[in-house]
Amino acid sequence: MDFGYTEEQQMLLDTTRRFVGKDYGFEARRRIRESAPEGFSREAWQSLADIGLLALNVPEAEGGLGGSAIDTMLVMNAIGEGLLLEPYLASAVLATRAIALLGSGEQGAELLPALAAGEKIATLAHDEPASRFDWRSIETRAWRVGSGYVITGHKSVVPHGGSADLLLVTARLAAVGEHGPMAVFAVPRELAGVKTVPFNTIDGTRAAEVWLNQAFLPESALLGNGGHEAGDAEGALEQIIQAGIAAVCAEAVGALDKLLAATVEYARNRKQFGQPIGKFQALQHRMADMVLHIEQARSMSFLAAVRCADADAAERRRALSAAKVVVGQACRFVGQQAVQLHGGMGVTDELDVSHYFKRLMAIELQFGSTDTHLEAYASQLA
Amino acid sequence: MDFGYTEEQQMLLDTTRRFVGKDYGFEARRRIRESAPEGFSREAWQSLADIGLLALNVPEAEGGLGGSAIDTMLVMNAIGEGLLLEPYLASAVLATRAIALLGSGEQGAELLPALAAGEKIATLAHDEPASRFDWRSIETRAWRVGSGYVITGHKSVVPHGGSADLLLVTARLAAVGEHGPMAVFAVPRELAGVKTVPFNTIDGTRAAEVWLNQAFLPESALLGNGGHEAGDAEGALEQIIQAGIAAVCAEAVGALDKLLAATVEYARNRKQFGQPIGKFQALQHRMADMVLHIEQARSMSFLAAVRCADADAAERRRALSAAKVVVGQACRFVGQQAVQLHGGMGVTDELDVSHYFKRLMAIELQFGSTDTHLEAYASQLA
Amino acid sequence: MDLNFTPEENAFRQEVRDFLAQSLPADIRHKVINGMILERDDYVRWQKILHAKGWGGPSWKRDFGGTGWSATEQYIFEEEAAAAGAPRAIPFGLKMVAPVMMQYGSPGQQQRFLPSILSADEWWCQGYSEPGAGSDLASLKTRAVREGDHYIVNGQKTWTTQGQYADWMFCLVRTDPEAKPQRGISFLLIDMKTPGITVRPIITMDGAHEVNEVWLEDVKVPVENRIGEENAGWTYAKFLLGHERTNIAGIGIAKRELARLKRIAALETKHGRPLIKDPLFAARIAQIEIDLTALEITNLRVLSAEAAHRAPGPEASILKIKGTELQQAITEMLVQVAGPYALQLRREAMAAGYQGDPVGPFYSVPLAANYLNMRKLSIYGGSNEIQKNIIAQMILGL
Amino acid sequence: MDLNFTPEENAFRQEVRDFLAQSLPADIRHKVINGMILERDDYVRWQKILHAKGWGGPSWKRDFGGTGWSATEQYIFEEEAAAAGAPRAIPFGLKMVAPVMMQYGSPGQQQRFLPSILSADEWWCQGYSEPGAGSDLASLKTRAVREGDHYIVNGQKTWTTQGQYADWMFCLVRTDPEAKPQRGISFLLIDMKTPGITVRPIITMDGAHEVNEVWLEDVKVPVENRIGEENAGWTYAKFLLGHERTNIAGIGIAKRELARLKRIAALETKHGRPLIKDPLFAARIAQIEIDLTALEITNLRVLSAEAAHRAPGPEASILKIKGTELQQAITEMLVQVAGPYALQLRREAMAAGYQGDPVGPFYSVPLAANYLNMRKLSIYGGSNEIQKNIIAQMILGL
Repeated sequence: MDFGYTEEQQMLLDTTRRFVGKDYGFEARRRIRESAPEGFSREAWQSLADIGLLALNVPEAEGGLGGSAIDTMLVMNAIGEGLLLEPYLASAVLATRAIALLGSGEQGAELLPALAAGEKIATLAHDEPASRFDWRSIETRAWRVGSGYVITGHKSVVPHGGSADLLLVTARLAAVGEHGPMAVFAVPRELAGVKTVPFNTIDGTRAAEVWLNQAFLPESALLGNGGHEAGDAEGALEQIIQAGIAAVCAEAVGALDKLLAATVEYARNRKQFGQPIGKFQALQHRMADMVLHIEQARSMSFLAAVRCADADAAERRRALSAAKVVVGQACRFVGQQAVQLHGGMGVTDELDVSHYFKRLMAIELQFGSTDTHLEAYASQLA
Repeated sequence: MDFGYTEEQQMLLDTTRRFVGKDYGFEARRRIRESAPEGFSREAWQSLADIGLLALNVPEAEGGLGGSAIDTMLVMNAIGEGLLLEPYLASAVLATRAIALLGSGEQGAELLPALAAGEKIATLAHDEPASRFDWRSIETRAWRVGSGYVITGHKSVVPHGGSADLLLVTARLAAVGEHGPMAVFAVPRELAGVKTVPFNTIDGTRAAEVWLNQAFLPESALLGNGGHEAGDAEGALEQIIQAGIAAVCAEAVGALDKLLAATVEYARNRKQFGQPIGKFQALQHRMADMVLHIEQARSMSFLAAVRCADADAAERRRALSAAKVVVGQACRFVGQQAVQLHGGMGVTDELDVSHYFKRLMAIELQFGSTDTHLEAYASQLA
Repeated sequence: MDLNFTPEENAFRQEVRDFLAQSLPADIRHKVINGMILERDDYVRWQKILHAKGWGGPSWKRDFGGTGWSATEQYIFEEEAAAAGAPRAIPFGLKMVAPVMMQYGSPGQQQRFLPSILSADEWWCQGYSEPGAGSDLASLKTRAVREGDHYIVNGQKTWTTQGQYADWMFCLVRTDPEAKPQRGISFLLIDMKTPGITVRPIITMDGAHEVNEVWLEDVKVPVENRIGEENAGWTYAKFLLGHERTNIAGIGIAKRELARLKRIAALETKHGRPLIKDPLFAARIAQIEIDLTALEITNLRVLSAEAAHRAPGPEASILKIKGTELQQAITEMLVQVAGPYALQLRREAMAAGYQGDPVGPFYSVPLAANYLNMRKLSIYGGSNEIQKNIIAQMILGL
Repeated sequence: MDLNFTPEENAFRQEVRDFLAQSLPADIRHKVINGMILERDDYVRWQKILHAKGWGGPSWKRDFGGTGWSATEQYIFEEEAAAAGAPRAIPFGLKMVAPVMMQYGSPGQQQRFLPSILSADEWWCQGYSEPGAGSDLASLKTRAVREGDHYIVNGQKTWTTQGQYADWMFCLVRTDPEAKPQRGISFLLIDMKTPGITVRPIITMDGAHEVNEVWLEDVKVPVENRIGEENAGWTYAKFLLGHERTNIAGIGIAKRELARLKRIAALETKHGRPLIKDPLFAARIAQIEIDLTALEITNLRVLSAEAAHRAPGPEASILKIKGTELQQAITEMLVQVAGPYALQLRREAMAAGYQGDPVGPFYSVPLAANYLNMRKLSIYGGSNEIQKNIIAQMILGL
């Protein structure tokens, strides 16, 4: 039992926090959000590469840091504190892990160094209009044609899908309507037959709808080069999504901490009826409730990071769903109360409060809503 | 749209309140609860008969008052205020309505005047161990033998089952395991083959387990004398249970009002940290929340009383389930907070607070729990 | 006790419904029903249609050109209008300053201002809140100094909803800085074209420009544009706030939005089954619908008491709290119902006539923005915390 | 970061588990697991068994006859003991007054009192609360006046849990009525057999006699039975309260009770299906189990910080609030799970050896009583409202 970090981990956290503190203040973020055409800063992205953070999830064999889920947790904590707009989760966590986990040695060697260096951005294109919060339910289909595959489908709300050089598209290897094994293809965004429609999301970033219309892919685009058994990619994909859950839980904790701090600070300074509103007991208790939610969320973020590498799939599912529920409920409660306690100021674009609120709202919906995970957990009760 | 009462209704409410105020103070109630062998006062029961309240649900044709559900609501309001222990709901509402609705003219003429006069007490023996909160699911069976019926089954938690002269036992007219039409029999408690085991319930009253072991009943024991079509009694029974829901909703409102008043009074007088605890804003807001719950419950008690006579069965079900949900949630919240705000005193037997709390808890469970009705309502969403 | 409307009231409801079916422009209805952006012109156009019908002032007495409707008739009208997809009446003129003018204004003020409120020829905004005076309104600092037959007003107002459209502002100003906070306040009517007024947008988190800051720098206001007595403005201000809270339960709107939620929940599927048939989701919707049923009756009880000539009392606080909680709960569920598409925030696609590429089903477009926008409900019009103070103090006497 | 226990800790857990399996009397276990009534003798018997094993003082240092266990080992022990159905240690001697004696008591006091606490030969009760001093403990009024080598104590204490069994009471008294409330308090050890002490039962709403009033009338207490300095009692009192709150999360007990809930939910059926498979009911249980998982980790985090030699801080308030909320939530669900049979309140059937007619399944008998009894959790040990004050002030600095 040990809740401490290693010296290297503490350094990782400090490094990330330093970057956020120095280069990513709220005004810098606003400039990026309002002026960068992609909704994030390529310069900041390069800085993240330069300080090594994009290599965190790249295996050591590929020249990366081979970091653990705890390491990712720490970086995501700091990213949550700074509300980074860059595709760290999409590219440096999800896509990087997907390639590392599923890709062949050649694919890894080709793709991972470029991701680690910030030269390329990748994103997982997985959700679909009909899948709702059920990640297993996808209708995109790929089938063999000659020396490659033809792929057709519609991927929805793909994070940074308009900026990514590489879309990791999930599909079932079967005719439409049939239930084949799940596979992941590395699809260049510029490929013929691929159409992306980028749009703004609530958290200030951009996502895209992606249509694949009989796009042709060479054999080498299939991660693992077809070496996987049927259904193999499904298990790996579940683990990648679970790593994503652990990452957003950690990001949420960073944002929650900042949001509480901002609220307490505001309550200390804002005076009404002749005293700081932080002296009103009803508001004090509300903030105490925020503390309760956040500490429970922090605990579950730890559990998520530790368990997302667990070999026992059932235990992993339980832990990650439980974490998503507790963190999701904290996002809702703390977010809403922070806005409420800020009064009118809380709903403005001007203060950081609403931006934390919106990122927390997005996290609630990512990788399955709170109720989705509550039900998943409930169905496994014994 | 009119939320007022007629002059007669106001008199009915005043009369009942006067009785409660004069003869049923908290100390008088304690004496009854602790010393009366049946858990209620026969003397008080006779008083209720004398002031005409037991005749309220008896049709005018049988010499009764032929009161409406609104009239019953007002009486139950006052009964809730005074936490009456007597079997008013069991005998004067449920059993009386059952006989009036289902019984033949002869049965009505024989039984109702005795109930109205307080000479006999009756109770509905319906729930069973396996039925849980599903009132349609009963396993008691009756079948014809010669000039009468043999009945076998186990009725659970029958209110005042140990005191009632007459048990109105529901059964299916079919062999065990088969699903026959539902029927109601008037069964004398002292009949051979009937065993009752009385016990205390949380609200200070007594209920009983009732076992019927091949008890023989004459034909005249079947309410309606067999004149009903198959399934007839089921529809009537639903209406009787719905009248019961409306009645306990009204009783709850009476108890809730008193509980809030007691809490506010306590908060005004109890001093801690140099001031009345009612000056602490967190507690003020808690009491404001109690007000919100109670006013919503009052509204739904009105709706329940008005709709429980509605001809449209679907509308009736929706309204009564909705009422039970809102009232049940008020019972839980207001009850728990009243105890909490009273601190240690709230959990003692000495104050009336805990007795209101326990009656409200019982109401939550009567005629189906809050979740049962929430689900019933949800399944009819359209 | 009778929870049914009278035959006369039902006939009135039918008349309202028929009128709405005939007269509410389809494009406006479309925007309202689907949570899209309404423009200034939408509000004005609809008010003019109502005015032409003689229904411009549903809560006004006939003497002033109103309908003279009873509280119940007003309720029926609001419910039907909401259900049909009519825009909510912009309250600042019709429901806020007008009652104050009718009660406390001079005949000259009434003749000058009331007709153009009814006809929507002049748009009003509020000048109550200040950066330092939110819940604690009486601490306002905007100063008005009398100079001859004018006041010179200096200060800053905020949260001025749709102030960018306004022709006039009713404004609380401090005319006696020495008096106790509630004493030295006056109630002025200010022409927004007066030199020295600057309106600056406040962008809210849904990206909307709905509220504004209003800066007043040496703004000259004729003394004749003061309501009632100098330094007696707090009385008028409180009267206004009391009226503002009627109909704040928003039952009609909540019902319309709940219908939207159920409509979408019947279209979305989960494991091949309509979401509305999912036990947990259905239970959550049921809880909202049940609470709304209760609130509707509570609202009618308050109306009924008002009809018995009692002024709106602290019961209005109950309606405010529960009404806003329910409207917020519905927008929360609306976000849940659409799955990942609820993540989009595309104001351009919320405007009428958007022709761009679709992102998700049409109904998913405004859900997040609606949710974000509705966070204000529990803050404005007296925050829900203030309402609980009122209940504790005025109803419970604590 | 490592959420797993070390191999040594796992071996320790196994040792505890084996010992419990061998040594916990079946009759006691039966009562605990099923929520039945425990008698004084049950607690004493179990403490004597633990004492014989050398485990009488899990939180005590070896110097005083304790186990010298680390905070984690204590946690493991408590969790296993709860899971096995061991009675909760009666805290008044072991966990409350003993730490005070160890820290502030004289060697003579330590030698006189500590051994008989370990061996359960003397039973302690608390003399903190008074009718007028609940949350506001420092307003206590019980007076102690020095007369030679004695104090003469007059006053009234209340909420004295199991005071009817007690041989000794630790008692806060006012020795200087002139001083500020927190200054003039002393901490006395009082022999319950001293003339002038009357113990009167308080019956709680579940029908139990668990708490008492204690009346003190000219009770002579030797000065040597004062802990530490005169008028410095508030320091010792606060030290005691700080220790009282460790392990208050009650994770082990909550896990055991949750297991009971799930056991019953698997036996009860609804529409022919085990209740635990019902979507809405399962979601409600899942929410509790998930919150409990989170609290367990939060608890371990606090333990871990304590192991790093930090005293229990305001984090204990988090554990108190969430722990009691969860235990209460479980008893609420236990009432829901058994259907109408949860209405029974039959204390006679909750005692071991009850032979009367059955009313419902055996497990349904104590459910309501357990729920009623657990209402105290959010009130005692510093009400949850007080804990929130502490969080606001000590953690957030408000």
